[in-house]
This record gives sequence, C-alpha cells and structure tokens, in this order.
Amino acid sequence: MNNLDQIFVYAKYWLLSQLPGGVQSLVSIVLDIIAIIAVFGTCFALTTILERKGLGRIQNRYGPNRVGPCGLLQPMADAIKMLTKEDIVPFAADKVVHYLAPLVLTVPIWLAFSVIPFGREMSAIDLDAGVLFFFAVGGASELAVFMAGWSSRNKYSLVGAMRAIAQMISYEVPLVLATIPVIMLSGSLNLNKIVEAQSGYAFGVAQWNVFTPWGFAGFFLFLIAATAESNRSPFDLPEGESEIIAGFLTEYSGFKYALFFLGEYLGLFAVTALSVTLFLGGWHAPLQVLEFLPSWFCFFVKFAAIIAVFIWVRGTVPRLRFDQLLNFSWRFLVPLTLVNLLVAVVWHFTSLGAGLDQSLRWLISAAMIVPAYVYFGRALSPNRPTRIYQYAE
Amino acid sequence: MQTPEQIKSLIEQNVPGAQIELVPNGSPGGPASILIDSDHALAATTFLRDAEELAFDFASNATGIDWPERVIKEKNKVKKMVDGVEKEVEEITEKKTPAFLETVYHLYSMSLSTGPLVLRLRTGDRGQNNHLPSLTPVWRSCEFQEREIFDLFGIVFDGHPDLRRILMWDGFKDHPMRKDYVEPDDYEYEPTPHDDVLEKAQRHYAQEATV
Amino acid sequence: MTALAEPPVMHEAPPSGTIWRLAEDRSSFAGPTDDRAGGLPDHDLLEVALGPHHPSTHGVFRMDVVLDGEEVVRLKPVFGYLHRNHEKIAEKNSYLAAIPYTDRLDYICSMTNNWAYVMTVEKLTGFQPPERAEYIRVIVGELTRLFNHACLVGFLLQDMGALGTPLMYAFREREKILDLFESLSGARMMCNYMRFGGVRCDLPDGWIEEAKQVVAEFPRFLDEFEALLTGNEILLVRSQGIGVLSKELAVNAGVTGPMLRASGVGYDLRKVDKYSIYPRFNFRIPLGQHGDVFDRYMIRLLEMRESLSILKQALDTIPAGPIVDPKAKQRGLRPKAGEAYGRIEAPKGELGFYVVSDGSPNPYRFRIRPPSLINLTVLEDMCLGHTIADVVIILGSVDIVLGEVDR
Amino acid sequence: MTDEIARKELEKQGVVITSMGELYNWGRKNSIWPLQFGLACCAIEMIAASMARFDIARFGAEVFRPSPRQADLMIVAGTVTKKMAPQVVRLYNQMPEPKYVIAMGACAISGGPFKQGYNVLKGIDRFIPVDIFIPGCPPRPEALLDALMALQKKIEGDTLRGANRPRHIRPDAPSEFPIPEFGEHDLVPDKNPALFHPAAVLLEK
Amino acid sequence: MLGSGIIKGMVETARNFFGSYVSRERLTTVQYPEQQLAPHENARTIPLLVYDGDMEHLRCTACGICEMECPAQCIYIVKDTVKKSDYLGRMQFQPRVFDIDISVCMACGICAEVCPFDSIMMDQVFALSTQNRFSGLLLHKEDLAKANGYFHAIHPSDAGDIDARRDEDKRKAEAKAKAAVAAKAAAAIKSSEASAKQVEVAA
Amino acid sequence: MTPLSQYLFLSTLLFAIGFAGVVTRRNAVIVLVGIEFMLNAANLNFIAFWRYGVSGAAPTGIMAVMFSIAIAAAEAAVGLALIIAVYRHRKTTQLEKLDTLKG
Amino acid sequence: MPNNISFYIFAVGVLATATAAMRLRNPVHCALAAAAAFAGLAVIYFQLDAEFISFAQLLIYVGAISILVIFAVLLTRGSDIQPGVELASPHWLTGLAIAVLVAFVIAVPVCSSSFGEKIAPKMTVAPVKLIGEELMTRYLFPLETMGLLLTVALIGAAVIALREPEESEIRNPKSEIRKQPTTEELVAEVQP
Repeated sequence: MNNLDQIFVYAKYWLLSQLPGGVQSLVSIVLDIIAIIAVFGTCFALTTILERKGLGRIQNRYGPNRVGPCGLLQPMADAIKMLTKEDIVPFAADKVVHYLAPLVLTVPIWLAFSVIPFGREMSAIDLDAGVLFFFAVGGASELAVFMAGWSSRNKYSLVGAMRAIAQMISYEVPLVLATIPVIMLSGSLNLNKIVEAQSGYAFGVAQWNVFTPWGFAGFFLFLIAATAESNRSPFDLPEGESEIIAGFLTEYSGFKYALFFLGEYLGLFAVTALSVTLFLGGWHAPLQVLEFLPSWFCFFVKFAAIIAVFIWVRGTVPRLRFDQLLNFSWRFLVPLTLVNLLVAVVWHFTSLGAGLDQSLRWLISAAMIVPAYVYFGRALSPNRPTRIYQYAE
Repeated sequence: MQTPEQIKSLIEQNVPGAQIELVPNGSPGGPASILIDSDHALAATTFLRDAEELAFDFASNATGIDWPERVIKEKNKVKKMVDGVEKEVEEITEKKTPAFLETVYHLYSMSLSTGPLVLRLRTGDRGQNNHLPSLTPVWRSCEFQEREIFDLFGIVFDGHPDLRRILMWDGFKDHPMRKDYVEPDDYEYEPTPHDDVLEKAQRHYAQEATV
Repeated sequence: MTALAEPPVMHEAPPSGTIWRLAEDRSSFAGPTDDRAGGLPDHDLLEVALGPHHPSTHGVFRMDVVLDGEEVVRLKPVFGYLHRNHEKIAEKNSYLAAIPYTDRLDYICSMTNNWAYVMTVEKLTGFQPPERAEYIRVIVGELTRLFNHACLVGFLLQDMGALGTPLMYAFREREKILDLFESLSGARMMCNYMRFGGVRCDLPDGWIEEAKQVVAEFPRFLDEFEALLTGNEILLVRSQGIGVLSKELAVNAGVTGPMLRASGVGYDLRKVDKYSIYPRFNFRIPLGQHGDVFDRYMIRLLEMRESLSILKQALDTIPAGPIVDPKAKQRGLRPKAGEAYGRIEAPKGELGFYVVSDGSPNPYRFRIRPPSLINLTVLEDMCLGHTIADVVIILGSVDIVLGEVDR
Repeated sequence: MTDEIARKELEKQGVVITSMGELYNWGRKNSIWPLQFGLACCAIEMIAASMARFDIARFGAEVFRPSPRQADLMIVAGTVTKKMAPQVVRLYNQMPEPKYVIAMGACAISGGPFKQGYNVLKGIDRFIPVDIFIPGCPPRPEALLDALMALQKKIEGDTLRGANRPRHIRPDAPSEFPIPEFGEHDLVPDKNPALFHPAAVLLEK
Repeated sequence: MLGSGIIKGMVETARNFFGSYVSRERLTTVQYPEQQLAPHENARTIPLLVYDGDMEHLRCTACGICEMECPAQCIYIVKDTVKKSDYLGRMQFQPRVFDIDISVCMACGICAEVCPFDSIMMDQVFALSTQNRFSGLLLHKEDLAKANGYFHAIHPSDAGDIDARRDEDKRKAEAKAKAAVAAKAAAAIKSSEASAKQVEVAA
Repeated sequence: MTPLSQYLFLSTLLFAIGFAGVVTRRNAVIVLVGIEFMLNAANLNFIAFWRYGVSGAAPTGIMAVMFSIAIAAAEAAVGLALIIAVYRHRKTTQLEKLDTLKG
Repeated sequence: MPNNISFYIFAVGVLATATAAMRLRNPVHCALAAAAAFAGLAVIYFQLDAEFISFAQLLIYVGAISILVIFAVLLTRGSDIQPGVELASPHWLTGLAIAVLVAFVIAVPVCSSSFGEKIAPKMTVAPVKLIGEELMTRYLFPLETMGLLLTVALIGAAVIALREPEESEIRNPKSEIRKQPTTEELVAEVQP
C-alpha cells in the first residue's frame, strides 16, 4: 500500500541515485518540472475533451466522439491544428507586447503548481510562505491580460482586458479573505503544514476544514471567487462572446491563442488544487476505511470532482452583468468572508477549553453566518417583488 | 367603426380647408381609402389620432406605391349611328394618368379595436416635386417605414427626424422599387438562360466584345 | 442577485373592458433627440459598431452605439444587410410564386408567413377556405408559435451567456415540431404549405395522433424550462427592470405582438380581428405590467401554454372535408384591380401583407409589414442609459429575424 | 494493397500516422472550428446542425468562434447581399491560414432564389475562394455534416509538396482578397476576375 | 433564498446529464453518417424526372409549365424536334435539354405541383455537396431522370396513386382505341357493305 | 556566494536610474515610477544588510522593507489619484505645465 | 557558482528594464518594463533568503502598483505619446549629470568599504514565523499605524480620484426628449 502511495517518490529517488551527485539537485528540479508539466498538460487535454463531452451530455448530445477512441484524441488534433495555424499579428498592434502576453500568462502559472502538495511527500518545493507565493505568481496573469488587450489595438480587446483586470482585482480580495481563516487556524502559510493540520479522523470521517462551519462557508466562498478569478461562467465577462466578441483574445490566433487557452485552464487547475489543499484535506482520504488509497489518487479525485462542478455550473447559468459582478464581490462576497473570519475566530476560541458542546459551537457559527448570508443576499437586490401576470380575455 | 365617408366628413368638419377624396377599392369588400392633400395631412392625421370617437392610435403599415405615367385604354361599348343604322361599336378611349408617387398608411385603433382606415398621400410628380409631410411626429411607427419609402421610392418626407437611406448603402443612387429601375447587369448568364436573360446576355457579350 | 425565492406567481384577473387607455401626457412618443450637432457630453465617449457580424445581433444587423463609459447614450440601428428584395421579386413573379418567398421572410416561422399572404390574396379575390383548411392553418400556426417562442427564449439566454443549454433544449423540442411539419409539407423550415383558399395537401395518416403526442409532451418541457430558467437569480437580475417600454410609446410606435402585451396592452389580433376560426377556441392573452425584458420573456412562456390549449382544442375537433376552396385558382391567378391588406398575429407580432392588383398576373405592389422592423423602432428608447450587455439582451427580447427586418 | 487495408483498419482506431504530412492533415481535418457567423435562413439550419439532434460536435467542430482570428472554417450560411459582401470578404481576410469556406445553401452559391434581386450578390465565390458548395434551400443539417466530411476528405487528400498542394502553402497564392467597395449602383468591382471563372455560356434556344 | 434558483437549474441540467445515459429522449442525437433518420414520405429536396421503363420513356413532354412557374427560374427546357409516342400512344415532344440549376433551386415543389404529366417530382437526396460550382450543380436530363421504381421507393403512396391513375387512363385509352378501331372496322365494313349495295344498285 | 558589495552596487545604480528618471522625465506617472525605483533601491540595501548581518538576529531589515512596501503602495495610490485628478482639470500630465497651484 | 551567475543575470535584467522604464517613449511600455524590473528585484530578494519579502514584492509591486500605474497611464492617455511632444524635461542634461554624480558619490564609499569581502552567514531560522511574531510583539504599534495609514490612503485616493459632478456640462439625452406637438400647435403650424 505504502509502495503504491509513494511510487512516484521512490521512482524519482531511484532515478536520482543512478546519477552522479553533482547534478542530482538539478535533475531533481528538472524532474519535478517535467512531472508537473506532464501531469497538468494531460489534465488540460483531458479537461477540454471531457468538458466538451460533459456539456454535450448536459445538452442531450454526445459531444466529440469521432477522433480516436471515444473522441479522446480530439485535443491532440486541436493542438496540431493550433500549432500549425498562421500566427496573425494585427498591423497596428504593439508587436513585442502582443508576443509577450501569452508567455507572461502561461509561465508564472506553472510556478504556482510547485507549492501544491499532490500527495504525501509530493510537492515540488516546500516553501514556508507557500500560500503567499501562490497568490504572488497569480498576480502576473492580470498583467498578461492587460498586455494582450492593450497591445491588440482593438476596442473589444481593450474593453475585455479592462473588465478582466477589474474582475481579477475585485475577486482576489474575497479569495484571499476566504483563505485567511485556514491560515489562521492551521497557523502556517506552508501548504504542507495546512494539509498536515487536516489529518486525523473523528468517527471514521476525516477532519477537513470543510467539515467545520467556517470551512464550509469558506469553501463555497472560495470556489465562487475562484470561478471569477479564472474567468469561468457565470463570471466569464472578459470573454463574453455575446457582448465583446472574444474579449482580450479577439486578435489572437494560432499558437498564441492556444497558450492563452492553456493559461486559463492552468489557472483554473491551480485554484482548484489550492481549494482542495485548503479545504478538502489535500491528499487525505475522506474516510478512515479508504486510507489504503494512494494519497495522490485521493487528491486527483477531489480535484476532478471540483472541475466537474465547474463544468456543470458552466452548462447551467447565464452570465452576470459587469456592475453586478463587481457588486457581487464587494457587497456580498467580501462582507461574508469577513463574517466568516469572525466565525473562525469564535470557533477557535470556543474550542480552547471553553468546554462547549460541539453542536452548540455549530449553532453559534450558523447563527452568525446564515443571517449574514440572508441579509447580504437581500441587500444585493432590494425591492424585487414577486411578479403577477394577468390575462386579458 | 365609421365608414370612410363619415370619417371624411368628420375631418372636413374639424380640419378646415382639408381636401379629401375617396379612392375606391376594386377588391371584394375592400374598404375605400381616403386621399388627403399633403398640406393638411399633418393636421388631419393628428385629428384622427386624438379624436375621442376615432382614436386611430396605431399606424400599422406605411408604404409607397410608384405610379409612372400610364395610358389606360378603356373599351367602351357606344351606340353610334353608323350609316344610318344604330350599331354598338367598341370605342377605345385612351386616358393618360400623370405620374406620381403615393404613400399608403393603414390606421387602426387599439383602444377601440377598430380599423383599418386606409390613408393615402400623393406627390405632385416623380421628379423634383416628390415631397410629402412626414407622419412620424404623429406616429413613431412611421419612422423606419418612411425612411424605407425614401430609400426605395425616393419620396422626401419633410419633418422626418432622421431621413437617411435605410436598406441600401449611403452612396447608392437609385430608388430600386420604382417601376423604371434598371438592375445592374451582373449575372454570369449561366446556367439559367431564360429568354429575357438570354437576350440580356447577348447584349452584354456583344458589348464586352466591343470593349 | 435577488432575494426572490419563488418563481413569479401567475394570477388571473377578470377581463377588463378596454384594451388600453391613452395617458394624458403624450410627451414620450417622439424618439430620443437626434443631435449630431452636439448635445452629447463630450468626455470619454466611445463609439462602437456592434455588427454586422457580431455574435449577438441575431444575424446581420448593426447597431452604432455611443457609450459614455459603459452607458449607452446613443444607439442607431443600421439595416439592410439582408435586404433581399422580396417585394421587387414578388412584383415580377406570379401570385403563386410569391408563396415560397414568404417562407423566407421570417425564416423561423414560415407557416404563419404563408398564412398572412394567402389570407391577403383571399381578401383580394374572395376565396373562402374550407373548414378543415382553417383548422389545419390554426394548428400549424400555433405549432409555429410554440417553437418560435421556445427558440427565442433560448436565443435570449444565449445572449445572456448561458452557453447554449436552454437553446439546445428549445431546439430539441423544435425538432419534434419540425418533424411534424416535414411529414406534413415535405420541408423542415420552408414549408410552402398554404395555398389560396386552402392548403396544399391533406394531413397524412396518423399525423393528428403524432401532433397530439407532441402537444401532450410539451408542457413537461415547459416545466423543465421554467425550472431551469425562471427562478434563476442571474436571469432575474439581468432582465428585471431592463429595457422598460411604456404602454403609450409602445402603441404609438406600432409595437405589436408579445412585446406589446408585455407592456400591458391586450391587443392580440386573434382576439381583435377574429380572423380564421380563432373565436371558436378558448384561450387567454397574458399581459405584463412592467414592460421589461423579464416580462417579455414571461409573456412568451405563458403564451406557449395558451397555444397548447388552442392546439388541444383544435386537434380534438378538426373536422373532415375538403382542404381547398373549389373556386380557388392557384396558377395564373389574375385578381381584379384592387387592393387588400391582411394581417395576422404572427409569433413576432402583427405580420401584414398589402397587395395591390392591377388585373395582371403579377401583383402591382407587394408590401410586407414586418413586425420585427417596426418593433425595433423603440430599440434606442429602451436601451438608453443601459450598458452594452443590456443592449444585447434587450435586442434579444425584441425577437427579430433579419430576413423579415430587411426583407 | 493489403498494406492500405491494414492501415485503414488501424486508422479506425485513430492512431496510425505514417508521416508528418499526414499528421498535419489529420490534425487539420479533425479540428475544424467554424466562425460563428450566420447570414440568413441557412444559419438556422447551421445552428440546428450544432444542436442535439445532429450534433456537429461529434466531428470536433462545435467550437464556434466569434472572432475570425481563431476560426478555420467560414460557413457562408445564407444570402450575401451586396451591402454585406465587403464585410464577408473582410472577415475572410481576417482569418488565419489554413482557412476553408463552405458556401451553404443556394443563396450563398449563386444568389439562389434571390438571384433576381438588385441587392443580392450572385454567389460568394465572386470574391472569396469556396471549397465546398452545398445546394439546397436551406440544406438539411445532415447536408452540412456531409459537406463537413467532404471537406475533411479534401483536407486529407492534400499533399504538402508538388504542384497541387493546397493554396495556403503556396507562396504565390494570395491569402487575402480585395474588398469590394460600394459604388453608385453596384459593388465596385462586382466580382474578382482573378478568382471567378464562370463556365462557358450556354447560349442556345 | 439566494442561490435556490441556480441550484434548481443545476438539478435540471444534472437530470439531463444522467438522463442521457439511460433515456433516448435525453440523448436525441442521430449520428449522421452511420445512423440516419427514416425520411418522411413527403420530404422533398430537389426535383427529379420520372421515366417508365427506360430513359427513352420520360414522362416529360417539354411543355414548359414548370419552367414558367418556377419562382426561382432554375429550370431550362429545350424541346426535341421529333415526337415520340407516350404511354397513351399520343405523339408528344420530349425534352432535348432539361437542366435544373440546383444552385438556384429552392426546393419549393411548385414544379411538381403544376406538372400535368406527373413527370417532375421531388427527390429526397440531400448529400449533394460538391467542390465544383458550375458543372457540379447544373443537373442535366440524365442526372435528373429516375426510374419509376425509384419514385415508388421514396414516395410510395403518391406513386401508387399516380400509377393507378395512369393505368386507368391507359386502360381507358386502350379501350377507346379499341373501340375506335372497332368502330372504324365497323364503319369500314359498313361502308364496304354500302358501297357493295351501291354497286348492286348500280348494277 | 555573491559579495555584499555587488548588491550595494546594484542598489546604487537602480537608485541613480530612478533618480535620473525623476529629474529628466516630464510625465508625472513615469516620475512616480522613478520614485518607486528609488524606494526599491533602498529596500534592496535593507535586505542585503540584514542578510549579511548577524545570523539569528531580529529581522529588522525585513521589517523595514515590509513597512516600506506598504508605504509605497499607499504612496502610489494617493500619488496616482492626484495625477488623475490634476489631469481632469488640466488635461495634461506634463510636470512643467503644472506649475501653478490654482486648479 | 550558479547563485552568482543568476545574480548577475537578474541584476543586469533589473538594470536594463529599469533603464527602459525610464527611457521608453510610450508610457505603457514604461509601466510594463517597470513591472519586469520589480519582478526581477523580487527574484534577487528570494536569492537573499527573504522569501516573504520577495513574494510580498511580487504581490504588491507587480500585482498592484504596476496595474495602478497602467490604469493611470491609460486614464491620462493622449498627453504624452504624440510625436511632437518632447519626452524629456527641458533641463534633462542637468538632471542626468546630477544623477551620475549621485551614483558616483554613493559608489565611492561602497568601493572603499570592506563589504566586498563580507560573506553571508548560514541561515538557521525560517523567517516567516519569526516575522509574524515580531509583527505582533515588537512592531505592533508600527503595524497598527501602517494599517491606519493604508486605510487613510485608500479612502483618500478614492476621494481624490472620484469624478467631480459636472452637472452643468452633461446634458442627459434622456431629459432632452422633444415635446410632442399638440393638435393645436400642429394646426397652427400648418395654417399660418
């Protein structure tokens, strides 16, 4: 069991042991990079095809199923086509910036994966300030989006870029605020330590953060903010097709467009992986009886589940308007995450020898978060009475 | 609903000076239409809209008709003395109608559920004298339809807030719905050579050969 | 986001006597001032041309929009990108040859277009369609209304960014109805089915049963559709209070169809003109109170339920008999000189045909009164003060088809 | 010959590719993203083809891109009017190579029933090169799928060297075409003579 | 409560997602090249010309009504110079050229409706895509002519009705012809008798 | 290991570049960026001296830089807001044109 | 030594991008180059084992300040990129001379000091926890002050940047709807 769990770690060390000592550290880094690129590159390919197939099923049809077995080679065909497609740089465009934008988007995103623990002993670097690092490298994507939109010299691109930046900045606040309770109660910015803090089982069920009131609320707030942060429906305004063509991507073609596509999905994967780590116990198995499962398997199951929810939401909801989107962040998510912070504090101090019953703690927390939810929800759109329709005979 | 005759007299009572003519309709049961002189059209239509008993608040349809100069041949059977004997002889009288453009409005009343009242306005001729008052100030629904008439028939509506071409591009010179409009010759003449197309093709290729 | 918990409650009111009443203040009829010579704030104005190739303009339609920040301060629709000269072509061809062209006007609802045209020619000639033909016309007309409204709601949601799921569901139902049309007339979209004084061919065997089944299954689809959409907070917040159209302006601007009724005017030609055999059926006209995008959406959903009720009645009571007036002539029709204006309640509003005959085998003047074009008159009035994202859904809620707008 | 059959069999599994050129063609043919662009009636059938009953997604072609920069295929679905024609050409010019055009429906091919109209372009092939023509008014959605497969077959048959290699890898062939302008009575020019070669005229009767 | 509407919608989409694995109603795709919907009997795409027996017996008489009535003007007919006998034995022209430009045809079916000879009918093929704009889409007589058997296969009840009518006509015509022959014969006999009588009288 | 002096040289040059930008550029926004460079040069010194200082001592250098970054953020926000406000009135960000205190 | 080499690479990168930020013509390019310079500095901080500061630098300078600068540039666009407008201030030569002088003045003592030989000691403490503890104990008062400062700055910036109401200038097109003529007026117009 343990062998299967650590199979990749053992494989890496075996490989390193075959090499001379001088290059070992370098090769170790290279191996980590290759592993991350291979795994998440495959994830990207799989997600695109499974998303298309899943949306198809939601919409009563098959989705791509003719290229390769069950259509699974579809992403490969897409990749070949994208790579060989003519790369158009608009005449008026700022050539250098236009060229750099996809790189600035894609490269830092890969860095974000280096701090995520994908399994027991399986994180590329064990940074002390891992969470901070994660958000820091995420900051580059805003710049990249701006570069893309501005350099294209296209009204739609610029409007899309401005929307994207405003949206990313507004949703970074609730995203970070939703993370803070976890950091507070785990006492660390180190993602490995955060996973560590969620180990252990009570009555056979894992003690993940999501099973606490603040974690539960925080998880959903985090997911909503993450949806917006990664420009997914219903917050996909920067690329809102029905309004501004393809947003900041309007003037991109071929390989550069593919890079943006890749960057967006990687961003989605990164926040998803972070949410798994922060709230869903990282690589821990959900039940004690399932502990025999390899840790990385548990991680990727949770990961896939959240991605599936993203796809599901995308297949269901329409898009918000821009001012509503910002209102939703500032008037709903931010206050709620602040309330949630308070809940976490209360939860923390009631556990410190206050001798309170577990159910009472839950009750107190719920009494704080639920009214806040209802209040801020109502405040978002006051005066919307139920409509009555009459008939003329 | 009032008959066109009643409406005619109502307008004449309320809009002094309006000259109204009834135009008969040949279709079975079709209502006659009223023809208003363009000087009093705005006042008369505003009256039609605002009068309590008429309340034509809804101008459903506005369109133009092109009447080029036509010679109407009428066959009349006339009794004539031919060689001292009374005989029935067919005599062909030629009636020339002058060319004009016409707009037709179909008015309804939504509040009274009545209609239609067919209203006509005529221009003096098809050339310079092609102005008519715009009814857009009375009914907004005429806005685009009058622009369309301007575009396709070339009737100029005085008082229209935004009289531009609507269907054709701005630099276009003709009025294609007029009866004498000549289409651009841009067929490839293949593979549907109907008689008229054939003729046109022969002319076209002859022309091309000379160029 | 809204706190609205339950979907809007429907409620019946006793029939009111008047359809609508003109308010005393008539200042709102004239459109927004067209002031190219200044009048707009001069700071930070952005001019955007939406279209003619734009994903949300439902075809080839352009809107020249002037934005102040995100707010629309001027919007001028530009037409003509699909001007296919229907009227000119019809004036060159025979009366019969115009029927297939009417299919292509509002290319979603070919049946009702056919109907309006043949009705006009019937007025011109005095042909009287037999009873069975009238029933068939009502049935296909209401089926057309069903899928037109379903598709419109789908397209509207597409404009709101719903990735096509509602549209897919709508088209799933549309295919069922198109199957009925194909087995009846031979074509899915361009049915070319009606003829002067009747219809072209009789119902095939078993058609009524199939239609009954489709009609019986349709309410379930509507329920699912409403579960998917009507309570959705994003839809509510995107559509309520957006693109408000007042009663007075709607009437003065000649707006018709569901859009007019969403503004609270109960003017439905099926009730007003009592054409065909509609007086025999029991149905109601849903009315909105706010005249916004949400009301237009709801009115269409409610109208579909009324159409279903008409369909049930018609399918149950359709008599046997001839399907075309024996006096009617299709080929080489030469009506006496005269003119006729016929109009029906097409799914998009009042579709009228105005045909002038001079006794020759082709119409002297052939005019189509397109509901879509005239409903667009108030587009700018509805859009001012809203953002581009709203403009898109306001346009979607008007329900235009460019084939009909530009003809 | 047996080789051929064996390869066909393996290709059914979707794996066997023998040369770079074939890989290139395979990628191109299986990932045709259409431009989200509808003109008239046929656009509705095009939408219907992407809907559940016909599901163009099975061929990997449901990714309707709103921006021409990311599209491979332009489905000219519906009547191209003279007022619209410059836009269509402009959109085509904005698409990156390799790009394909399907003229869907009678109107797009030749003006169709509206050929007699004064504002109707008599076929989009007067201004841009068309790969596949689908007759019908409107063609059934299956006909569009059929045309898509015909296009795939055409791509498959492309050789990357030689005289009959596709247009987009021939340096002398243009990838952009002149955009007509609005004249006083008609488009100027009314066709691209370098592109449009009507067949011999049939002048008898 | 905020979010309930969205959750309701998500339940709906989830039902469709899982339903697509169990119910045909929620997976309506017909996988086109392999699976095809059975065409409706009335379905029509482009016209065809029916012949009985072989190509020499086209029902078309080149009367030109369809050419005249076609709204899109896509039919082009040139009459042959020689007459052939039709199924009733009457001498009729046949078309020498019968072209339909399906790049213009709008499949309205008016030609089939107005044809007095049951000759032009509507086909059901739709997979007509071609790379060739001119030669691929101008269908000649040879492409359009289809055997009556084919017509039976696609429009069985229509074809049955038409055949029955034509058989009836044929029978009537034959009967008429027979009667005419008989009458002629009788008349001939009579006249010969009469002439014989005359001869007798003269004699 | 890089000697401390290299960091100090880097810091010096960065400071000089920032300074040169501040005194030579006319666009107020760019001048602000130059000021940020000068601040960053100071930060680099703090970090370098802290790193090369006594091991295990209190992280004074880090603390100073943290506060410096926070103040830089505040400065950038207020400064840019001011520039925008001035631009609204004067339609320029050219510094030498902004020489009067009148609005 | 890899550390040394990478230091020089990044140092040169920082200097180059910083120079670009000060020299380029288009202010948007300047802002982007500045962002790159800030990011390079973050890497140098990371090499100095100040990972917390490095990430903070990335988060604040690249993620926030650069974006702010870009927004400011776009909001004040049009004032600087016209070809006719002089890029540098009139006294740029004097300024440049002073800058060189400053650099020289600072560089001289650095050269003459003994810092060149100074080698960093081995790190023993992971500083993030330490930073947190220090912030909450010794630096509590500065922390609170900083929080206050940031709040005030934020509010202040928002207030300054808020668009002043210009009611007198903006004519709302909606309020300008023409009055509908009454019947009497129309009749009067038609019949003078």
